[in-house]
Amino acid sequence: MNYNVNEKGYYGDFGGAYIPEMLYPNVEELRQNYLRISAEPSFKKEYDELLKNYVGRPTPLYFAKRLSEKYNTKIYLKREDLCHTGAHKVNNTIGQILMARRLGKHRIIAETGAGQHGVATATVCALMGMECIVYMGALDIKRQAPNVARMKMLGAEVRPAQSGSKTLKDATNEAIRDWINNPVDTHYIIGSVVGPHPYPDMVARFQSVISEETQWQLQELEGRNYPDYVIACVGGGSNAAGLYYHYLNDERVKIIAVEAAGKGINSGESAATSALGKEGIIHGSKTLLMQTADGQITEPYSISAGLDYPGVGPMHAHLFRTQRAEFISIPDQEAMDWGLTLSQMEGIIPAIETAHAFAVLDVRRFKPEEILVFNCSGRGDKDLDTYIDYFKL
Amino acid sequence: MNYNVNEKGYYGDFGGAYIPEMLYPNVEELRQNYLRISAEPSFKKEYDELLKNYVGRPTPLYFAKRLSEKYNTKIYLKREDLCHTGAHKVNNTIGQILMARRLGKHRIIAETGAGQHGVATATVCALMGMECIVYMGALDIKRQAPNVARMKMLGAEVRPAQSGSKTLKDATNEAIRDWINNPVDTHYIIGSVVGPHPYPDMVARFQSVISEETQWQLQELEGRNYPDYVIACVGGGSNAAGLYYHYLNDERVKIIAVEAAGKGINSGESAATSALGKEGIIHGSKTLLMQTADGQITEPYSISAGLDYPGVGPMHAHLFRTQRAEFISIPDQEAMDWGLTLSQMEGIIPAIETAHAFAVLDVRRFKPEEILVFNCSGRGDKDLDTYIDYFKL
Amino acid sequence: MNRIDQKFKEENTILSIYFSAGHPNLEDTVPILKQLQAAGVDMVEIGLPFSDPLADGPTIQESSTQALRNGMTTEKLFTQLKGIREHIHIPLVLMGYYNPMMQFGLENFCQRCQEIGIDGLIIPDLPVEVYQEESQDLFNRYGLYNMFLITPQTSEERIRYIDKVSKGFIYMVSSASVTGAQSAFGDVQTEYFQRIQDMHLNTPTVVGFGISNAETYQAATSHSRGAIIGSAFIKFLENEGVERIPEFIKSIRS
Amino acid sequence: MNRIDQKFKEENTILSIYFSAGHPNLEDTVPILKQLQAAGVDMVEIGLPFSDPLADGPTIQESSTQALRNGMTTEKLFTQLKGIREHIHIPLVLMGYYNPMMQFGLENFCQRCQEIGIDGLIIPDLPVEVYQEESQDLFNRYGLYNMFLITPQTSEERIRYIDKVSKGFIYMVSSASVTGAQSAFGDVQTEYFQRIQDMHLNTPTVVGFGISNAETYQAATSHSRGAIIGSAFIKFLENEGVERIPEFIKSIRS
Ligand SMILES: Cc1ncc(COP(=O)(O)O)c(C=O)c1O
Ligand SMILES: Cc1ncc(COP(=O)(O)O)c(C=O)c1O
Repeated sequence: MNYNVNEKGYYGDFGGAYIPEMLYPNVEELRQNYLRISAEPSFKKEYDELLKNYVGRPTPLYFAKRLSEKYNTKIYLKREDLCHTGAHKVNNTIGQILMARRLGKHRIIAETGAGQHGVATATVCALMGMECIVYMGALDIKRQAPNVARMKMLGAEVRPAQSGSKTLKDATNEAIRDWINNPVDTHYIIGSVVGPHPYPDMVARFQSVISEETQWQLQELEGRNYPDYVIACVGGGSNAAGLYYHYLNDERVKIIAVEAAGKGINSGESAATSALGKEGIIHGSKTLLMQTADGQITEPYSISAGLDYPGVGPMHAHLFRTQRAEFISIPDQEAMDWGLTLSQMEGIIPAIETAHAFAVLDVRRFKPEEILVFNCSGRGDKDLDTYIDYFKL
Repeated sequence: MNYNVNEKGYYGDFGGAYIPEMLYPNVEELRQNYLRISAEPSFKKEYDELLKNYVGRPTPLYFAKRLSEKYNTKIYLKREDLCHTGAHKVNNTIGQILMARRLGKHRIIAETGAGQHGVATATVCALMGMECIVYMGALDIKRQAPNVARMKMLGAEVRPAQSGSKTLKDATNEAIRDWINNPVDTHYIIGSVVGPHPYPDMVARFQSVISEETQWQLQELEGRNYPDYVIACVGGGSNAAGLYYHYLNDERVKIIAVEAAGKGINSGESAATSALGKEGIIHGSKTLLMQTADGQITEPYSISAGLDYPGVGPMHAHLFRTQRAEFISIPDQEAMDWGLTLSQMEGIIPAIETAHAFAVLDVRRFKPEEILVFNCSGRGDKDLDTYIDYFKL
Repeated sequence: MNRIDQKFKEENTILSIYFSAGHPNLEDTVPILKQLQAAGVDMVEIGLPFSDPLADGPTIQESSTQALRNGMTTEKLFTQLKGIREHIHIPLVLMGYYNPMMQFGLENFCQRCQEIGIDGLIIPDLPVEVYQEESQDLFNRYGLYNMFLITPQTSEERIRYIDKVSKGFIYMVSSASVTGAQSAFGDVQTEYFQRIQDMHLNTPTVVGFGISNAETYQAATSHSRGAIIGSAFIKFLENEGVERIPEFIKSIRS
Repeated sequence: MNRIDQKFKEENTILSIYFSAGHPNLEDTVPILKQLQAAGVDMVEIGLPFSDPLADGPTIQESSTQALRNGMTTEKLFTQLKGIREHIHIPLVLMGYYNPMMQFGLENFCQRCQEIGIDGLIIPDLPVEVYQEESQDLFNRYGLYNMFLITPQTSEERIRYIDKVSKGFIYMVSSASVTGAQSAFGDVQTEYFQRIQDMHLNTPTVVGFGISNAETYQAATSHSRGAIIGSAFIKFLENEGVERIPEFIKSIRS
């Protein structure tokens, strides 16, 4: 089976572009040009150079010695937390800003939940001297003050989304509305492998640098370019898509996707889309999403703002349905404990999103010779307040 | 002239080891072994691997296009802000923890002001599974809550220094006292090129990876391995020492050191040691320091906690006295403004310490063909509260 | 003949009103419909509320959210509309997002529409290509027209294509802007209206978004076959109540 | 003959007291000295306060900080001590950190010491090697002894070297610990005292750090020529005042 997107923008049953006509010209322009532009030598050169000289790529593939000893298996961390701005998100925003420039756009909009994607977008806009407006739920603005400040430092305007529950989902709606209202000069930088085709594929390709590097790094370190497992947390799914990308069709590599169970799958406060979601349409894409019987999208819950999204990207819906990937959901408490464990065993304070992935070590057994690559998608500095509160530090 | 340390531990008139007899065995053990150990192939291998796979080295040498255009000269940023934990400090703590292990120590102490060195120390201790105690002024503990939380997340004990003005100077005194009280099993990881010989030289060598990389990176980018200027902020002076190191005796390269003028050199609230200091002894080293006529060490002031130190390392005292380096002091306000400028022009929010260095662009003229390398010593996330307050973000 | 086609045959200028079902009060749907018909409105779009109405402006969003809070559901709406054709003879269009329809079961949804006597659907997030592939046959089978939008950015080629696929009318979005009232149209919009008029499409066009008063209604209908009022009507409803609907309609057609 | 040598010739067991000049009150220096001599103390170390006394424990640190707050300076101390030899005949040692002396001007400092009749110096952050290179000649010229510390970690080789360089006495730090009172010595310390005693050094040794009462004084002086009391005396001063010094001394020698 082929797990990449097909020509029509679908991963199996999922994907597509369920968008209002007002967005058609923009999305269509992107669809018709994204592959061509990103294949241009001048684009690749600029993208690669920025990833190297600005973002700090390649990020290390770090062998976690103490963790490996404790769990008696070979644990590698792909260190996206070392990217400029502190998470994998910037791989995508660098790509999209270059895309936007080549499409002649000079105004950028984005949505953000925890603020990581907002910061990554504000960053590349500053770098290119482009106007930047970030939509963020009014509630999230209050909860994530430091990232709001970072965006403002970077010269971005942060616009509160006042509708609905005033969180990520609503910020995304507002960003889409802005794009509808500004169809000519504006590019919308979506922050994950969600949204209408070609976004999921485009974002996955920009993030695929993660597995591309992993391949040669593993070759250097282990003498073979693939691991036994790739393991990542899934909010929308972009860091996971990046780590899986070059292994999607390599059946030697097992894929584990980790979702946020929040207070427990059956608690009513969860973000475990694969367990709780049904097929539907969210933000322009047919995928799995959490919704009422009536098709209203439900508010998800997770202690980590970046996993607090009611859907997953269509690639992940497909990986789930075809059982190519195993989906595991991890409650708040285990994730938080892993935040502490990783800090104290490896000196790496992970984002709470990232911490979810590691909890797999407690629920699955691995063999001593098996090679596991975890995506260390982001650093935990943005989550310090949450950690402080939770652990009474 | 040779600007490196001499065999007796002096840089010209400065340096030495003015230590109580209680510290003699420890400092002497270090002095006798640091060069031998750090030259061992197994040490070099472990150090280099950790720098690469854990810290994320080499850090990029980033050509700041927009800034270069604005100032009509060639501006490169050495991106130490991308190091794991967010500043150059970790280059040193990685080296020292490996040194400590080879000396058979299993308890680590450190002092910290802003918390960056404390975090970098707590990080390597977690990595090695070693006990870690960080001394921090009781006042700084209150001012720098997030870094305190990071250290605790990493499993370190943060001990408040209650003496004196309860800031960095006093934390250093407390750390020294701890070392006196624990002469056998403990290694003291000093965070800058200060303290008794061999610390200034050892720390400078560990930080010298900065200029080592700069050499080959410039060769790749500009076809010659040296710039016209190396420019860095100086608190104790470790990031500056790292950037200058391989250019110290290369007179083609001009050296600029930037100190914190605080509220102005003559305001009584300043940390501009070169302008205000006199020769004396601080923390075991003969150097320039700010003191009363009576030889009492004065409390410095800077808005940036990392430059808020009343002395400079002996290497810098020597560079100043011999006029090998030009010393410039930059007041709080200009530094803060540069924090914003760098954020909005290059998408890089610098530490306030780092921001001081860039203000040189406003006070010196450079030619279009001249190559400037600035040390981007750390990221500004730790300073967000200060930025928020200052700019009312 | 579909009531929509019938209406465009009978009337030269169509006034159509949009409201969110279940707003301001859960049981207002039928009373509003009766008032609208009595006031001489030619067609009604009944909004099926959705949690995430990303193509709508603030007024419609809020009415949608309020309707959901009031307890509106797809099933509830169908129950309210059961037997509506005993009183209401003007064309009725359901306007809603694709997801709630999918969850209801698309075929089931169409069947219920047919039973009630719904004439057509407007589904903003169902683009024409997907429609053709996924739902055209089904809608046809249940006699439901599906209306498409065009905007100032829609290319001529695409307009022609949409015209070919369309039945009933083409919903001509007045400006590149989510719905929301404005008090007058500018030159850009007038030129756009003129441009479309000059294309002499087969399907009648109805202007929507930004029609709020007699002036904008006038401007829109001088270049098209009709106009749809949404936000302005919803605001009126909120402030003045269902009883005073005739006054609103009179103010538009005055 | 230097008063220190004289004293060690006269007395078998030396009791020496340390206090920070200018603490508890700025003008206490001379009254304290008089009380100490009257109480039969053999030698006094006068602490020159320093802002950053990194070899001292909390009690001495605080007394030092308080003394600075009270206005104590090097010049002030010399002024207070001017003419002191009219009243005080026991050896007087100045104990202070190197930086204030450097700032005063090292030669100037020595000269003033000589004028006053100071017998020696203890400078914790002036290691023996640096002393030999930078200040030995100068100190000799002004008749000032410089006393060095040894600790339980000091190697035998180094102790021998220090013994060779030393005049007056060797300050034997009782344990690897900054000054601060403790109520009794343990086995480790006793072994250390014994080890040093068995080395039969040329220079007499005096134990300091952790002497607080008759018991620790006893223990220390059974293996050495004397003991220095610092923190315990400073605490007593703070709590009981200058007038009651004789009681403190009596409690030690009882
Ligand atoms: C560090 C980190 N990891 C993971 C995520 C989840 O996003 P995605 O699933 O697109 O990787 C986020 C989102 O903010 C994040 O900041
Ligand atoms: C980012 C950064 N730059 C500079 C400094 C100053 O230290 P040094 O002069 O040793 O580089 C610090 C100290 O905390 C720092 O955190």
